[in-house]
Amino acid sequence: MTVVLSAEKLVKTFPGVRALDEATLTLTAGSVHALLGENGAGKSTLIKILTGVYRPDGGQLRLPGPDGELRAVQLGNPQDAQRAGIGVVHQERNLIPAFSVAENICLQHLPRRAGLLDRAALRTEARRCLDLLDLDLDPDLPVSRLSVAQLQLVEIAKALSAESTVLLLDEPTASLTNDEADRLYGIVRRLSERGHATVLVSHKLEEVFAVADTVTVLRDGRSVAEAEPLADHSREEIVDLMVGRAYQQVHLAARTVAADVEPALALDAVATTAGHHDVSLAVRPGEIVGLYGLVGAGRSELAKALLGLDQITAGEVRVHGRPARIRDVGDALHRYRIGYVTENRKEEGLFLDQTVARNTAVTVWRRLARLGLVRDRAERSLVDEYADRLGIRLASPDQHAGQLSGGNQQKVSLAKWLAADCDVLIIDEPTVGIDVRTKAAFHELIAGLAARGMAILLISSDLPEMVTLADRIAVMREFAIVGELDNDHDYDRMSQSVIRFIHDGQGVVA
Amino acid sequence: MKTETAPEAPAVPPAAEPRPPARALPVWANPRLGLLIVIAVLVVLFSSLTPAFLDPRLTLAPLQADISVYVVVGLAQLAVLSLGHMNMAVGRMAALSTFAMGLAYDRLGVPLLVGLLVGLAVGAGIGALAGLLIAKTGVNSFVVTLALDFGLLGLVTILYTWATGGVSFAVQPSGLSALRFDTFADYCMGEVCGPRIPLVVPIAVAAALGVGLLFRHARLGREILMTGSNTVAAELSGIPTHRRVVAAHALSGLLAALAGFLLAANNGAFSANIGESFLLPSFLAPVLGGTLLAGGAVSVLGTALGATLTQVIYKGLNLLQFSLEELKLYIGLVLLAALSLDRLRAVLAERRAVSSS
Amino acid sequence: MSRRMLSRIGSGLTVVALATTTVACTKKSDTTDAEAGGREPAQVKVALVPGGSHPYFQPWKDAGAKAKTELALGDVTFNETAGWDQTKQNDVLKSLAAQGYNAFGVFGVSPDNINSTFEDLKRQGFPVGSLASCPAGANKADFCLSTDVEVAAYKGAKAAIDAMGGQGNLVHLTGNKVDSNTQRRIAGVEKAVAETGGKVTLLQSVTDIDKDLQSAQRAVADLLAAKGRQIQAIVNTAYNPAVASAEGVRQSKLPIKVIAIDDDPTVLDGLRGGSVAATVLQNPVGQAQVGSYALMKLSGGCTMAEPGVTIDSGSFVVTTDNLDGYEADRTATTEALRKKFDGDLLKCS
Amino acid sequence: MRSVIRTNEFTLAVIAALGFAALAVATDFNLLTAGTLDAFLRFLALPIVIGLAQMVVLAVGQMNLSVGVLTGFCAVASGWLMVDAGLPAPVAVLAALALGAVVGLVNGLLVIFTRINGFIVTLATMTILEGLRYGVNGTGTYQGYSPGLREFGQASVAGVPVVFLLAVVIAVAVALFFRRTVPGRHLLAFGGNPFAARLSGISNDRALVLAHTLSGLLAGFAAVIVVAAFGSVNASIGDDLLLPSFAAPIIGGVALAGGMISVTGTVLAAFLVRLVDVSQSQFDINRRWVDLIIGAVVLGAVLLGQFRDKLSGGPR
Repeated sequence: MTVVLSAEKLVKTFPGVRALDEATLTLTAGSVHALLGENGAGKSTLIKILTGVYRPDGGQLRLPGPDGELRAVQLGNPQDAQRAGIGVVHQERNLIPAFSVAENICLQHLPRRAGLLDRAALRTEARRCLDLLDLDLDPDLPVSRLSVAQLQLVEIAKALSAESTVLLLDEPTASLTNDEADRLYGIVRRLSERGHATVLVSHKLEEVFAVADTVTVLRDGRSVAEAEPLADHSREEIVDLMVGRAYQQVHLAARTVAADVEPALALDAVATTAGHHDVSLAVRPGEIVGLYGLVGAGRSELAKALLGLDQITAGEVRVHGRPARIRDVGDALHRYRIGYVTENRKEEGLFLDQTVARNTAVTVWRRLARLGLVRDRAERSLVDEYADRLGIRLASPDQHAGQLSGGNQQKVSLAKWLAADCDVLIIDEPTVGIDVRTKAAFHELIAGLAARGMAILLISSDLPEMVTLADRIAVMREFAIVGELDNDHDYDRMSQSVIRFIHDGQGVVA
Repeated sequence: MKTETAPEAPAVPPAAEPRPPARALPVWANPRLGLLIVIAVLVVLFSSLTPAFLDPRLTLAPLQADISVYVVVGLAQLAVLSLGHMNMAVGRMAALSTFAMGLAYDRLGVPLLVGLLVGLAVGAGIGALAGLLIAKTGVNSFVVTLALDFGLLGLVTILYTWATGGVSFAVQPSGLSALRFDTFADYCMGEVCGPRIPLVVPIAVAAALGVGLLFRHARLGREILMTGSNTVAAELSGIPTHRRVVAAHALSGLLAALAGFLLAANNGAFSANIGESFLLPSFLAPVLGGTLLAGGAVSVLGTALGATLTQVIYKGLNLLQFSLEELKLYIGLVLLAALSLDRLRAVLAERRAVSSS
Repeated sequence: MSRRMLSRIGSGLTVVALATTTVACTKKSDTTDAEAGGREPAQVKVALVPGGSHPYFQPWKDAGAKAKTELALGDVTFNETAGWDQTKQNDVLKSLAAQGYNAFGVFGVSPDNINSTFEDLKRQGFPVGSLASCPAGANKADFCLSTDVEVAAYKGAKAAIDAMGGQGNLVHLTGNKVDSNTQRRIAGVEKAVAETGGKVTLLQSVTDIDKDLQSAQRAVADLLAAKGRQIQAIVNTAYNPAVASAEGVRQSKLPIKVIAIDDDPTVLDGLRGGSVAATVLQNPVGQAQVGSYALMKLSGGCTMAEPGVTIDSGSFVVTTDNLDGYEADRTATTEALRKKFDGDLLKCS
Repeated sequence: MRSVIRTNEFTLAVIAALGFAALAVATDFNLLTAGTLDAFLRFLALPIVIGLAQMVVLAVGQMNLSVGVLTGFCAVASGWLMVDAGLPAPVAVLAALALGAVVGLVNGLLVIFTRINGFIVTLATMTILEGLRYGVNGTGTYQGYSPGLREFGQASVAGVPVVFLLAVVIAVAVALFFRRTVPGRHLLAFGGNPFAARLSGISNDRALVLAHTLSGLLAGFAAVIVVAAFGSVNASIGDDLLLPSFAAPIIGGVALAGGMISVTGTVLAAFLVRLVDVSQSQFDINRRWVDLIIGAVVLGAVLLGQFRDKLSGGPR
């Protein structure tokens, strides 16, 4: 098998931390290579070195020359990497909204003729890249009109436009539905059949096992497994490699919820301006109700409607038995004690340029204030308390939230709701982009909150997580609840029932 | 906080993530201190070049009065910079408010304080209107306040023509001339008199302290900052962001009105041209003081120092008798130098913080 | 926390700064204003301060320098950095006072506000002359030596009416509408038009076009486009409209007589070239020379016989006929003005 | 077709056409006479070019507060070259353009080297330029320079002033630059998503410098129009240009955040503002009402755009 990229003993040091410590990655033509590791294990750093964003402090990168012999190369900037045939799809969207599909695909090397943009060549080139993906898209369409899945595919087309032999995909399915993800991986497989080498970075191990053939596992900047065939490992072994200790499935304390208790939050045939209809749900104190569904099924939208961001047009919402009219988030929080932990912590959950203290206390200033003034000491003791309870690792409460790691950020975004003393907590995708170990801690945390009497509505696309945590699972499809199941924590049986609900009727959901 | 209801902290294994350095910057890295040093250097430079710079009656007292005006002007801009917004109509808001004050003194003969309050209310009202337009329509604050500026430019002169037939009210409410001419040195207790500080200075100091308190400790101010930092997150944290936007703009209008009043007191007349020269200084003071245009963070002390710096430069160059073109040239160059120095300091501080961890 | 420490340092330094100004703690009785008078000419330092940069004031520079040597004054300075901003002008005046200038000839940026500035200067014992413009209402300066703008505008309008042959439509172009001087100019033009008994109509008074040349040019072009053929003459009482209308009329080739203002080289060129029918001159040189002289006398102990008196510094209509002789007229007027001060305006013991 | 009707440009074009027709009728078709139309278009040239000068920096999410004063400075400088230095007109014209571009370049370099917001940088350079503009000739006015240049400024082709045609050519060139040239696309890409642009090999610094230089160059063109068409220049030129420079692109639908421009919209918006201006002199309206009206038009145009976006479910 031909090696198309060999990264040997890469070292990269940042002030105070050794992000890569002699990490090694070898890619062969036609392989789908999984790059796994916990958050902070060095995956992003490695990708940034491969794409010319960072320069390594040690080790070398070797790529095949024209004769096929591997030669050491220096990638000074992203363009060098592209010229060397390494294409990348970053986690963040990197398209220009006002530009056409064709221009976005060819942005790195816009074809010109007589000094002007050569539109014909542009279209031809874009067509070629789209054809590689068997994608039927109008190259002249502005990307602002595309769906999320289409955007992702355009990103891949863009990465391929530079005649890439190596394609790096960083969490490509984070915002895709299962069907869309399947389609994407179909394309990845076809690309590998044509000899492209693909590196897949994903937290979704199910996907990894379904698509990849070889694997490199990073831990603390070192490669603890190097280009091993994935088939040789079980899921558990891989997790062990990533975590570095025998990983055990968390066993959460069993909770019993009295059925006759008045629900903390009850929805009765609710319809909203966001498009929901016939939504009935009840969450009792101490209960975790899962709200499962595909991306776009209307789950986060329901949460936002409950917070007053959309209007409720029919049906009734009751909080602790009394009809509730929630006009805005302030109402939800201060009158009804409903909190919402958002799925987009960076965009919607946190104030990245503010201190952790303010991020935590933002919901309780009303309570902390005396004569409209907030005492710093009260705020600080609040932060200390929650940092302690949630295990947030802080240098100081005055640290900016943006400086924290992903897991700690998620905890801060949860902390403000705990501080606000909520009875009902809607938690939206709590563990997206969070590594296995922190994920387990989060599950314990959520179960612990329920055990303390909080009513929790858990929104998640992660079925194993749902089966682990929820007492009941409501399934949402096309902005309506299509079924509800009591969870017996048997993954196979539960997942089958859930999937049946989801694909009931028309089958595929857009 | 009912700690007894808290669940036990779950055992969370330590995360193996790179931890960014804590923010422990050296003292010199503080932008306020840098400004203070620049001001001190300039004061020493100017007073050695022209001793008249230290003349307490003719230079220092008027300088303090000018600084007072421009500190409040800077704060008026800072109030919306906290949101990451701009108020292009800051001068015209001041003009409209001082018109209201003048009208109140002239037609109703109200006492000084009442007229001031009327003007402040008008300023807050017009600011709130701008805020409301921005919050309701989601249109960029620059555009809304620019359009408002155009509109008020016409309105203010139309109003003055209607009310006075000229550009200013001929009225002098009692107490205005004291604000204008007197310093505390004119008020004595027995043999002991106050310092030679104009009477307008405490008004500006009070405004600065009030705004500082608001943004540092008050819930309202903090919520405005959070709205500026991340509007969506603020809204989802239960902050009524629309009302905070309105409040910040109303505060901006209120402070613009106060600045207009201080200027009217310094000039001795309520006239249409008040506020014409507010726009650029209103940005310079906060920006020199380290307030970003991006929102989410403000520095009141920095704004006060920024206003001081610009006025010291202006006063010093004025005393050195530069001709018009040299004056403009040097003001621009000194500003660029001050801004670049501040940048250099920030870069050095960042480097130092990284390497010391 | 270094932040807290810093805020302490900051407040500490502020206190120190405030304290330094406290050092010279004074009592109310100490602040009685210094008495004007008793200064020798060599001790008199005159500051001539226009409202901002404007061609009209440029003769002040030379006239001031000349007054300095002729009268053996301590110093005469010319400072145009006020930039048409009353606040800045006040600041400039205070700066000049701090540098030892002790007699002021000021063109107030805002005629409506300038009285409070004059009072301010007089409180400090400085003689003050309001030059080239009088405050609105009662004059609080020692004297006002200025063109009577109403008379000048009247003369300009008269010249225009003459140039257009005594009948037709007249347009008046001027500056800031909400300015008492502009109002007086409009009154002067209206008076001249009224005297024709309906033979001449004042078609329009266009205001607010003196701020910048391009606006004036645009306004003139639009005016000519809209009403060019109805207009027989344009009288200007501001600089930029004068430049713009001379050029605009020349370009449009319409038979319109343009009456300009002042004797800036561009205006004189227009007069010679025929695009300007006449111009109304004022007497900036006389204002600066006689103003400096009066200020010197006031510093020396004289007082005004009638404080706040207004003296017309003269205005002259210049056409191609008297283009060569007008300077002599102006010098004569200046000499007469000075005599008038010596004769009955000043009271010297 | 529907997508055309939905655009901001279409709305503006309709309003402009209706406004023009209404004004023509209201003035008994005086507006359509050669002289009036000539003045209308001649003085439309400057707002178009100055609006474009602001638009090119808005394209990368920056602002240039110095455009107006820079125009004045270049105009006075070229006046000095012709009158005081006695150089021929073509040299003066080229010098004005070069001067504009150089000052723009300096603005751009200052922005990238100091990393200070362009708004603040150009605010400082504006003050400096004010000093320079005055320093050239004090309060004096340059007039009577190169007859050839002034003839060029006065000339018309088929009743359309040449300077207006020049402005249109400049507008077409700017449009072409942004639509059809690679650097133009790079600027827009940078304005739309700086990080993505950088990953695609577009130098952020180069885009910023290019945008500011272009803005300066266009200010230089504006100066040439002033010098040629209006026949006299002095240090007051440019004081009245800053706000119109923002009004045109903003009414024209250019996003302040960058990444989205509209040359047609900017031109149409300048046309609209000019229409307000002309009706002021046609009907002898107090100039102060004009400011009020322009303020209302700016706000109205933006609100209309917002409303239309909501209706068509376009960009958030």
